[in-house]
Parts: sequence; structure tokens; C-alpha cells
Amino acid sequence: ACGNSDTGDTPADDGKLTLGFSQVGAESGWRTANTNSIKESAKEANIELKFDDAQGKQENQITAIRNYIQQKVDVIAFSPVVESGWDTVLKEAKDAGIPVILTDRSVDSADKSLYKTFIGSDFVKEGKLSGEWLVNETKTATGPVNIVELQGTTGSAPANDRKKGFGEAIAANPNLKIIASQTGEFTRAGGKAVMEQFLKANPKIDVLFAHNDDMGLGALEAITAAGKVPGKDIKIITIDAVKDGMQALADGKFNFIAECSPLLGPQLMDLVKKVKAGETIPQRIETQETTFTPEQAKAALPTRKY
Amino acid sequence: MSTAKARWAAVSGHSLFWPVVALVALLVANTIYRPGFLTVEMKDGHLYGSLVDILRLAAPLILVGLGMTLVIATGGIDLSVGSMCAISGAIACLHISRQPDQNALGGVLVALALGIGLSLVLGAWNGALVSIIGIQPIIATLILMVAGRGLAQLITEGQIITINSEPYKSVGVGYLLTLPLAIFIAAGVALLVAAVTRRTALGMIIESVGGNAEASRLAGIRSARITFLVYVISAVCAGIAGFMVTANVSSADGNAAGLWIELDAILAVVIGGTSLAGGRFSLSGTILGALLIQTLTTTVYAMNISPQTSLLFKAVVVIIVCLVQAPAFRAKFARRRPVAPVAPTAVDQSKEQVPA
Amino acid sequence: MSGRQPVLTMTAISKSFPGVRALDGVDFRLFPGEVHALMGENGAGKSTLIKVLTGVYSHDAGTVELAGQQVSFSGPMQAAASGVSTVYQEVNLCANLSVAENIFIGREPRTLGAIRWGEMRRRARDLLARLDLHIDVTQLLGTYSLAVQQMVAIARAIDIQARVLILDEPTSSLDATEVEQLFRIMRQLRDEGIAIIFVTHFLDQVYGIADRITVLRNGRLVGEYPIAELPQLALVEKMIGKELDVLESLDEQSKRDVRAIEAGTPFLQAEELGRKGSVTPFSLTIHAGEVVGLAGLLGSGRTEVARLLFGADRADHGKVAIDGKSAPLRSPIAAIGHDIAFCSENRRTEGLVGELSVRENIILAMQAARGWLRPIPRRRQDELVDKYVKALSIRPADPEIPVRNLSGGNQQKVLLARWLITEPRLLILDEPTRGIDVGAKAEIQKLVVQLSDGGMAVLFISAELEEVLRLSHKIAVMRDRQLVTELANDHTVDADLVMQTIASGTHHEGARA
Amino acid sequence: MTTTPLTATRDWWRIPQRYVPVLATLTLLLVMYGVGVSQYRAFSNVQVVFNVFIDNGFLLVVAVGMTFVILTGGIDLSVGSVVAMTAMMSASLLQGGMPPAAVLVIALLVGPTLGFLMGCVIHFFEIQPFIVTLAGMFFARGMCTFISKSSIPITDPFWTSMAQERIGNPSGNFVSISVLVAFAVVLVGAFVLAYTRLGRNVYALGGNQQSALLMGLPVGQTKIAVYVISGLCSAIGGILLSFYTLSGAPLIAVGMELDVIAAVVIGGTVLTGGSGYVFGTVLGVLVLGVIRTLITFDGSLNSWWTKIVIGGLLFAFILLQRLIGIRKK
Ligand SMILES: Nc1ncnc2c1ncn2[C@@H]1O[C@H](COP(=O)(O)OP(=O)(O)OP(=O)(O)O)[C@@H](O)[C@H]1O
Ligand SMILES: Nc1ncnc2c1ncn2[C@@H]1O[C@H](COP(=O)(O)OP(=O)(O)OP(=O)(O)O)[C@@H](O)[C@H]1O
Ligand SMILES: [Mg+2]
Ligand SMILES: [Mg+2]
Repeated sequence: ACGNSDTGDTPADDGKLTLGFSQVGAESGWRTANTNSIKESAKEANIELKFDDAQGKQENQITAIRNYIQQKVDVIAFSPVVESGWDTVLKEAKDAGIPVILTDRSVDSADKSLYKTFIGSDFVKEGKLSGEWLVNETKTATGPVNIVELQGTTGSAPANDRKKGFGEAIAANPNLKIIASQTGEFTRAGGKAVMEQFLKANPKIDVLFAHNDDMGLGALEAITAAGKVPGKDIKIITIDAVKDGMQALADGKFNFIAECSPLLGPQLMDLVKKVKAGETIPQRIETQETTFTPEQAKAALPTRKY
Repeated sequence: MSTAKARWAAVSGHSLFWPVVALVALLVANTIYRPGFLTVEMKDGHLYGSLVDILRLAAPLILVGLGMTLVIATGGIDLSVGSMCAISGAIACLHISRQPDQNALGGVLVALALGIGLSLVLGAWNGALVSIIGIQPIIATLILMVAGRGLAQLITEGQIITINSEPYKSVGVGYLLTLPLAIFIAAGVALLVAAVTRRTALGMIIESVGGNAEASRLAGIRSARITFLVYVISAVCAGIAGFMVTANVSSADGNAAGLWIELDAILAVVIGGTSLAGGRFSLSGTILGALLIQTLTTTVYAMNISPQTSLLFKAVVVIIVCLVQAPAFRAKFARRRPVAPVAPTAVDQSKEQVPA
Repeated sequence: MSGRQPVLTMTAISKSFPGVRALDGVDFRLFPGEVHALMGENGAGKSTLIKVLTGVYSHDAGTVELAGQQVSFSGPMQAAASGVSTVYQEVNLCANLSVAENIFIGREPRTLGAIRWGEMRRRARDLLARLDLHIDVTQLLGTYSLAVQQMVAIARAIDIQARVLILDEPTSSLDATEVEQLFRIMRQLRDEGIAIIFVTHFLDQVYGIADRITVLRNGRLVGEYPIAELPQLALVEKMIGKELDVLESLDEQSKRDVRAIEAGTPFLQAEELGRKGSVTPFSLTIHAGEVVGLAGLLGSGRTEVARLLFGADRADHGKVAIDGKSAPLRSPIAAIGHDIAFCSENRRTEGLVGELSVRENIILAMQAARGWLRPIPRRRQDELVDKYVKALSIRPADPEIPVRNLSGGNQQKVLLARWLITEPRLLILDEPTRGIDVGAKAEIQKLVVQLSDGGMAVLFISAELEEVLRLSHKIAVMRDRQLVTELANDHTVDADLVMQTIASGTHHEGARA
Repeated sequence: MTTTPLTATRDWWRIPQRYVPVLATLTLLLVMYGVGVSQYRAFSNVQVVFNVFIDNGFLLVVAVGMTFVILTGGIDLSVGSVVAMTAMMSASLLQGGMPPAAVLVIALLVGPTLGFLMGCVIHFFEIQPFIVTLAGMFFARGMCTFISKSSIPITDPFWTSMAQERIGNPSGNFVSISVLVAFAVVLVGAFVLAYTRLGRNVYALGGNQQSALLMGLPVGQTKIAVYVISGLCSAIGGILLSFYTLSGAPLIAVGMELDVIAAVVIGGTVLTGGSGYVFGTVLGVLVLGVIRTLITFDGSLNSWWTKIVIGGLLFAFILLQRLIGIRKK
């Protein structure tokens, strides 16, 4: 589609910056919002975007990055599918003199000079915020508080980190106990099917912690079908704050959401320009994120973009 | 006594004996782990319990499995069913989400019609690739497996379309006569498919095409048409399953809906005793296989088997079920019987090739 | 001969399949340097005995001794290693490999583990030359006809330095010259001291080459006889187990009366019908009630003619008229629509659906013609199937067993039954009597006569010239994929004349004498 | 072709039927490459071609193993998981401080062992390969998460040097060591198939198992052998992948089996067995690689359009191959 160039003219010649961006995939609504944000802000910032969807495969991302190097783009950015395994290709980028920006997820390279910066949420922190809210809520509880956890896709970074952060936070109160934890694959159907069984296996569930809104929304249905009132009989904590989740929160069906914002686009474009201009930038930039309670959700909902 | 023995031999020799045993064993294991597993109680005028869940959740798998059975019987395979679930669910939800009144029955019916219609088109596409152009089924359907997910996401524009439509929701979680509506739909389709294949000569003709396509052609069977037909049937089954999957959570997720259902469906078909090489097929076997697989999935949740080991668990169960079901395995461990039918199957099972 | 030690002794062999006792306490001896014919009706257990010997099947009871040592082969590989080389009944080679490879696979000439392809091809050419077959050995086997494949299988077997050579119906798809070639080699091998087991349904061949005969019936041993002590008629009686009137018709060599049939519009009229690379355009007319025989050497294109007339291959030249009206036969369905039926020569790949039951195989064509929406009622199916299982004496007479479990000959009968129930107006029979025992063969021949008397047109293809001569009203002679001439089968025509015609390619008046 | 006199072209065109699919693939690959060069800047760089090899080296190795399996008429769905399992194991063993040589040996043993077990079940108990290897796929993937839930980085110097060594020419174009390994595997695979008894038995088995048995070929051994070979290739592929990514991740190579099967089939190997070449498989892998490269070079596709385009290209490709096949028949 971009074969519009009449001759072999290098698009870089017109002074326009070229950004090569490799996305993880399109596996969730969150991801699509992320993609759209990047595309739109690239247009606004007058940056030519080479976009590639890796369909969840690291191999594809590496291929894409290599091709961006060949095409001599000005900056490369990507959301790594997995944390490790980037050194080789990043080194190639470095040797070619192309700066790299990580978005959304980090890499575990020891050599921090391989990329300029990492912009994205802190999954551990999201888990921690969720846990801290719960600890605060249950300060007064005397008996044990039974928690069930809906994990994300087994082995994925968000799932690992959110679990970790949450676990660390709730260790503060020995009454809080995770009595069941199972993967719902980040999907509504998965969340629902797992929750159905949780409900049957455990007569007393006080809290549900879901690694994303979608699983929480699926679990909502299971809880309702079991004759319980979500938000009251079972408190629900989730992460992401996509529109449907915020609606549920505003309706009082969820109790707490830790935001994980997909709208990285403007920040990223800003960075691209800075990097190209040779400005120094911090190694780690966190996306501006917050947490929501039902009241805050009600207030925020009308102006939310996704 | 000898008649009892003979009867036992007949029962244990039945192709569905071992899947049934495995199903019962899983249920028993669950009951031991949690004595309340089998209880079914009345709640809000409908039945509630793990067994009901298993039936309801197995419904889409049964549907996809039925279509898959026919495809496999012709010697083909349909990898695109998962994508087709996602597509039909997506188009239906998209249509409903655009209605001013999402609860209006008319709008929902149009949505269902759209989904089925699109499935028909996609099934026809697969069928045409296989029967007219002559592409190997696994590759022909791989095309739609890959592109279909993209189509589904194109329809939803990458978002999860959430709807709020009671009539549509009932397809997935509604109740009829105290039981989930989904069960009735699956049973209805199963009966329909059974009637169409076994009450007419279609079943035999499908088996004949799958058993020996060239011989069938020379016997005057329009093999191409039959092949075309089974892919269309499979697509429609997948389409209906797509409604259930999306209605279950009142939302269409182009990426996750029906993910990996093709593998489960193929597994169900094989556990049910239909050979992947084509030929003889068993619809009841497939239904049983689907129930077994769903029970297995539910067991993982119910027993809270850790996500790390759940795949290992699944691998072990699958291989055990297939092993005890395999005639060769049974022959090797049933040497005490005086007459062991050994080699003939080994020799004759291989597909006969047609010289150029 | 009794003074010598048998190279092979099988004692009290029993073998059961589910529902069938294929072998029941069978004894068998084989001496070095003899050709031993194993005889019996279809389903008597010949092939099973051979497969038990070579370890394809495990036997339930009994012992096998090879050169005085008890053996129990785990499979053909081990049997071959011990010097038992076998050509099984159905051609068992790999169509996707080259001819040379089919001969040498498993025994390829190698240096340092690497196959020497050139050497292999050369040796394959030499070997086939011994059988007078001059073909391109680098071509895939599947591109050659069944007969060539059969020759290749034989070449493979005789090249193995074997003590025991087993040939299970090797001649069923060979013509007279090929058979003679094979016999020459068999004699040569016999003189070298190799023991040969030979299975065939051609009695003449048995008497032409065998030294001794073992007869099986219904899985039991009837007896072992030196050839001189068992005249042809006695052999047949032993095989069948009773004296049957069919035997008379077998002996009666006179051909049927040729009636004046050629009147009125012919049922089928092919004009310059042909297909590139398959058959040169030919013209042929067939009248109702007429039997047209196709005579010709192996590979002369008879099967292709049949396939064109049935629409199995699409003609790219010429036209066909049925009942005087133009009828393009583009597909088998079109041909069936004009009441044409075709029993193909390769029943395993083009005929039967192995997994389906005998009943289902029999009704398949009829059902296909009705369309799947109108199933034949079960009662009607049973009636029809029953009738033909009886009429063709298909054994075992259980219509519900998978057809692949039937013996070769019985499978052939099932295929025939499939087409007979459709009551066609033209029946094309490509080698219908191949692999069929004497009794059944006579039955089928009688059937052909009956059917044509009843007004059915029959196109009859057979490697046995006698059969063609006996049944046909008219004989079309094929040579080099070309229909060279048609002979009215009157008293002046005999086997010699047909052979001469085939040989010279023309039909000289002078040849008749 | 139309202008040259028939008599002259006849012999030239009489390519044996069995080579037609491979030649069709080759032609189409060249066409695709040509399209890329004409449409996109920098596509003609030699390094682009080298990158296709670098990025698909492990895929190539696994595909060679799969070719063996498919030639016998079987299928091996476990390859992707075995690749991941091998990479995971290597990473975790290296992390535990085991010397690289020992890790290599162990990693190269596990895949074939699993292949051997699967082959035995397939052969002795006559269970369909699809099912057995599906169970193997679940098992190996389960092992991955069992070893570790998160990815394990590899810092071992040997691994690092294998990963980052560039073998190239002065003008800066280079290939990685993985590519050389992959080429070696391809050559060995091609030799085994064409020049050894095992290889020919593989073809015979795929042509007609019953015949192969009656011809006295070691059917069982051959069948088990192909799954061992596939396991070995997956293990080598896993190690190459761990060179490539310098880590082991539990979710890596998900769905790789489909890519591999697609590559083998695009390369002209028939799924029912008995016909195909390793060279075709190489072409098949290249086709997939070039398709991906074309898509990244274009760089304007929406996420879902990528899938649709890949599906469409696959379709166009198979269709063309099919048409050419029919034409030349
Ligand atoms: N694999 C099998 N399974 C079940 N029954 C079988 C099998 N093979 C053979 N039989 C049965 O065993 C009997 C003997 O068959 P066999 O093939 O030995 O006959 P045959 O003497 O070779 O006959 P023909 O001359 O027709 O080839 C038949 O009744 C046949 O139906
Ligand atoms: N001696 C031979 N040398 C080379 N090719 C041969 C020979 N005999 C037959 N063929 C091949 O056989 C094929 C034609 O066989 P076809 O089946 O038409 O003959 P047929 O007259 O029906 O013989 P059959 O007796 O086998 O039924 C051709 O592909 C031809 O190349
Ligand atoms: Mg026989
Ligand atoms: Mg013929």
C-alpha cells in the first residue's frame, strides 16, 4: 500500500522522520488501542510510520527489526513479545547507528546502552497497587479473607509481574490468603469458565483479583449466575481500565482497577523526536497512570478515549 | 457365565467403551477431590452445578466436532473452524451492537442470519478450494485459519464488541426447561446431522468417498459435491458454535473466540473412534469425545491444578485414552485370550494409493 | 523325490480371523527344485497360508520348519533374509518410486552406505531384460500398467537369492507371451534347485509348469498330489469338493452361437473416439444383446478404451451416440445415466471401498445413481445383496463384514454384483475373471451369456483369449493403443487367427485357413 | 514458449512430473523476490536475503525433520513445543552453571528421546500420528512452563559468541553461525533421503505402507526413525533458536508447527507422503520468509490486515503452484 513512491526515492530525503514500529500483535482490545494511539500520533507528529504486527512471535519481531535496519529508518521502537533474547539484533541496530525505544514491555538485556529508553507501565507496580488497596480495605477484617486469582497467559510478563506485585503487597496482612489461582488466558471466556469452577469448589470467596479487565468481566457473569452479587459478596479487583471495565466499576460491580494505559503514542513520538535530535533522555519513562475507585470511574468515564 | 463373559467382551470391545470409562474415571476423581462435584441444585428455576457447566461449555465443541467428523470422514480436515467461530460471532455481535434496541428479537434474528450466511460463504470457499481446485485440505483450510482471524478482527476493528442483548445472550447462557439452551441447540444440531447422514444415504456416501475417492467416482458418486458439502456443514456448525462462544460472555473477541477449538475438535473426533484417514465415522463417538475433553478442562479448573502442570496433565490423559482405545494396544495386553486378532489391521489399514 | 528332505514343512497350521477360520490344521511340504502349485477356490486360504509362512500374519497353531529348523518369522523382512522371497497376490510395490528402486529397495548396491544409483539402474535394466521387458527404469512405477507392475514385482522376487520363491497369482494380469517368459525363468530357477510355490487359477498353467499340487478347500487340506496322478478334472473336483455341472461347460470348448445381432440402431456408437497419449481414435459399435470382446496384448490399450467409453477418462476427440442420439460421456455419472456400467480391472484402487461392508459396496452404484436423498430401503438392500451373494457364491456369505477382509476373488465378485444390481444396458467388464477360481469363472461366463441373451450389451476384456472367443459375438483387436480390426466371431475365427492379427496388425483374408 | 518451435522445446520441457511442484515453487519465489525489489527501497540489498536465512535458520532445520515425517505420510505437531522445550532447558541448565558442552549434549538428547517415544507409540499401538504428536506438543509445552514460568536469559560466553558471531564479507554483509548449521542439516538431510536406505525406505513407507511391509522393508524402524530425526531436528532448531534469542521463553515458538508444515507443503511435499524433496522444503521456508519480509517492508498494514495478507499470499501461492502443476501434467 505504501508502494506509492513513484521512483526509488528514499522517503527519508524529504526531512520527514521514519519510525519503524513492531507491535506484539492484536490479541486484545488494549493492544488495539495501543496500536491506534501510535498510528494516530505518528500522523499528527508528521512522522512516517513503518508498522509491523508480529502476531505474538518473537521471531517475527526480530525479522521486522532487521528489515528496519536494512531500510535505514531513523528510529526503531517495539513492544517486545518476551523479555529476553534481544541482544543480538539490538547490537546490529546499534552498529547501524539506529536508536531503539522500547514500549510497553521491557527487555532484560544487561547492556543498557542497547536501547535509549523504555516507556511503559510497571506491571509489578500495578499488582502492588491492587494489593495495597486490598490490604487497606481489609484492615479491619478479623477472620481470613479468601482471595481467588485469575492469572493472565501462563508465562507472559504481565501475568508474572502482576502476580508478583500483588503477592508482595498482600503479604502485609496474614489474613489475606490466595486460595485458588488459575489462568484465564486474559480472555472473558477463560475468566468465566475458571470462575465458575472456583465458585463451586470454594464456598467462601471474598475477593477476586483478575490480571485484566476482560477476565474480570467474564467472571462477573459467573458470579451473577451463581446468585452472588459482584462487588458486594465478592470484591473484584482488576487491572487495565478499558472502557467496559470502567463501566463495570462505575456500576459498582468492580471495586478497584489499577490502570494500565495503552495511550503511549504521543509520548513515544515526542521521544522519537528528542532521540533524533540527540537530546538525552531518561532510561526509564513510566506512562502516566492512576488507579480507579467506583467514584473516580464515574467521573472519568465520560472523557475516556478507550 | 460364558454368556456374561461374552457380553463383557462385546461391551469392552465396543469402540466407545474406553472413552466412557475415561469420562467416568474423571468424574469419579473429581467427586473424590470434592464430594459436591456431582451435586446439581435448583437455582432461580434452573439447574446449577458443575455437570451442567460441563454440558453447556461442551456445546460449542460438540457442534464443531460434528462438522469436523464429517470432514474427517471424507479424509479431509478443517483447521479453520476456530476462525469461523470468531467471524460468525463477530458479525452477529457487530450487527446487534448497532441496533438501537439490542433486545429486539428481530435484530438478533437478522444477526444470526448474517452469521450463518457468512459461515456458508466461508464453508463454500473451503469446499471449493478442496473439491474444485484440489488443494490438500490441511493447507486449504490453513489459509482461512490464518486469514480468518484477521477477518474477525477486521469486523471488530480489533476491539472487543460488548453487547447487551438478552435474546442473543440466551443462546449461550439461556435456559429452557431448567437446562441450558445451548445443550438443546447442540443436541438439535446433532440429531439433525445424524438424521441427514444416517436416514439418507449421505453417511454411507461420505464414508465411501473417504474410504476410496477414485472408486467412489467410478461408482458414479459426485465426490466433489460431497466434499464441498461437508466443508459447508462444518462451517455452519462452527458458525453456530461461534454464537454460543460469544453469547456466553456477551462479547465478541476476534482474537480469542474459538481459539484452539480446532485441535480440541479433532481430538474429540479421534477419541470418538473416527479415523483421521477417512472412511467410517461415528457422531455419537464425537459427542462423547467432546464431553470428555470439556470434562478434562473443567477438571483442571475444579481441582485447581496449577497452570504449569495442566498441560502435562492433559497430555497424559489424552495419550492414555488413545492408548487403551487402540486395538493394537489392547491386543498386546490381552494375550490371555486364545485368539488374538493381531496383524490384519496392521496390514490393511494403510490407505490404498491410486496409481497415477 | 520322497528320499529328499523338504526345504519347507508346515505342520498343522491354523489361523482365524474374526468370524472366519481361514486355515484349519493345514500341512504343507515343499521340496527343493520343484514347482509346487497351491490350488483352491477363492477364499480357500492360499494367500493366508503364504502370509502365515512369511510372517505377515501370526498363526494360532502349528509349526513352520525351514531347512529342518523351526522358524517363526516376524515379518517379510526376516523371511526374505532367510531366503523366502515372495510376490504377494495384489501387486505390492510403491507406485511413487522408480521401477529400479522397486526392484532393489532394501537391497540397494551401496558404497560406504551411499546408494549407487547408476549401478542400480543398470542392474534393473538387465534383470527386466531377462523378462523381456524393456522400459525406462527411472520412471515412476505408477506410470505403468498393472501388468508391468506385476512383472516388476516378479523381477524383484527372482533377483533375491532365495531358497524358496513364492508366487501368489503372478500371472493374473499377464498375457500369454509374458507368462511363457515367466515360466522359462521359473524352470531355470527350479533347475538351480530353488523351490517354488505357485498359486494360480489357470489350470493350463498349472499343468504347464507344476510338479506337484497341494489342494486346499475351506481352509482345510484336501491333499498333496504329484501332477501326473491328478488329471485336470479330478483337480477341479477336489477344489470344489463335489462334481458340478459347471464342469461340463468348462470342458465344452465350443463357442456360443453367433446370432445375427447387427440390426436396428446400435446401443452405442463411438466414432473416432480418442484421447491424446492414451488411445488412437477408434470407432466401435455395440448392439443390445451383443458381447464385444477386446483382444490384444498387455498394454495394448484395452483398459483405456473401456475407460473412455465409461467417461472415467475424458475423450478429447470424436463422439459417442447412444440409441442413435449424441451423448457426450464426460464423466462416469454421465455414462451411468445412460445405463453403462464398468467393472474396473484394479479392484483395490478403483473398485472397492475396503472399509465399507460387502452390502454397502454392492449397493454403492445404485445408491449413487438415486442420489443421497433417496436411500434404498434396508429391506430392499438386503434382498438385492442376498440374491447376488447367493448367485455369485460370495464367501463368507456375511454381507456385513468389511469387504477388505474378503479374499481377492470374492472381492471381484462383490464388484461385479455392484454393477449387476444396477441392471445396466451396457456392461463393461475389464478382466472380470482375473483371480477367480474355475467354478466362479464358469459362473461368470454363464452369466455373461445369460445377460446378453436377455438383451444386455457387454464389452468383455480378458487376457484369456479362449474366454473372449467363447463369449463374444464380435472381437475387436487392439494393438499399440490402436483398434486395428474387428472380427465377426464366426466359425472361421480361432485363437490362432486372432493371435496372427495381433501380431501382424492387419487382418489378411489369407490368414483364415 | 509459444514462439519456439515445438520440436525444439519438447525435450527441454519434459521435466519429470515429480520435479514440477518444486520448480513451480522456485519460479514463484523468484517472482516474489522480483516484486519486492521493484517495489521497495533497499529490498535488493544482499543482506536482505541473508537476513531471510538468519531469521529462518532454525525454522529450516525443523522443517527438514518435518519433511522426513511428512514423507512417510505422518505428521509431527510437537516440533514447536520441542523447540521451545530445548531452548528452555538449555537456558535453565546454563543458568544453573553447567558447562556449555554438557548442555549441548543433554539438549540434543531430549528431543530425539521424545521423538522416539512418540514413534514407538505410533508404530506399536497404531495410534494416529496427529494425536500422538499433539499429546507430545502438550507435554513439551507443559515442560516449558514447568521449568520456568518466565523467560530465562542466557549469558554464557559460548552461546553469546555463537549468537553474535558474524561471518561476512568486507562490504558488511554477513550471516550467522546458525545459517551454516542449518545448511549443514539441509545437506545431511538431502543426502540421507537420496542416498541411504533409510531415506528410500522413508519414501517407500509414504508410498504404500502395506507394500513396504510386504517388500520386507523395516517399516517399524523407519517409522520410529523419522520421529527421532524430527525430534533431533527440533532439538537442533531449539538450540539455534536459543542462539538466536539468547534466552529460553516458555511461550516461544507457539504455532511454529503450522509454519513448518506450511513450508514443507509449499515446497511441494505431498501431505499423504511419498513424494517431495528437502530442496523443496528449503524453498518453502524461503517463501514464508520472503512473505514476511515483504510485509515488513511495506510497513503500512493494520494488524489484522497482516493476517489477511498472509492468508491471501498463501492462497495465491498454492493456487499458482497448483495451476502450474496441472498445466505441465
Ligand atoms: N485380513 C483378513 N481379515 C479377515 N478375514 C480375512 C483376512 N484375510 C483373509 N481373510 C479371510 O480368510 C479366508 C481365506 O482368504 P485367502 O485370501 O487366503 O483366500 P485365497 O485362497 O487366497 O483366495 P483367492 O483365490 O480369492 O485369492 C477368506 O474367507 C477371507 O475372507
Ligand atoms: N512391455 C511394455 N513396455 C512398456 N510399457 C508397457 C508395456 N506394457 C504395457 N506398458 C504400459 O502399459 C500401459 C497401457 O496399459 P493398458 O492398461 O492400457 O493395457 P491393457 O491392454 O488394458 O492391458 P491389461 O492386460 O494390463 O489390462 C501404458 O502406460 C504402457 O506404457
Ligand atoms: Mg489369494
Ligand atoms: Mg488393462
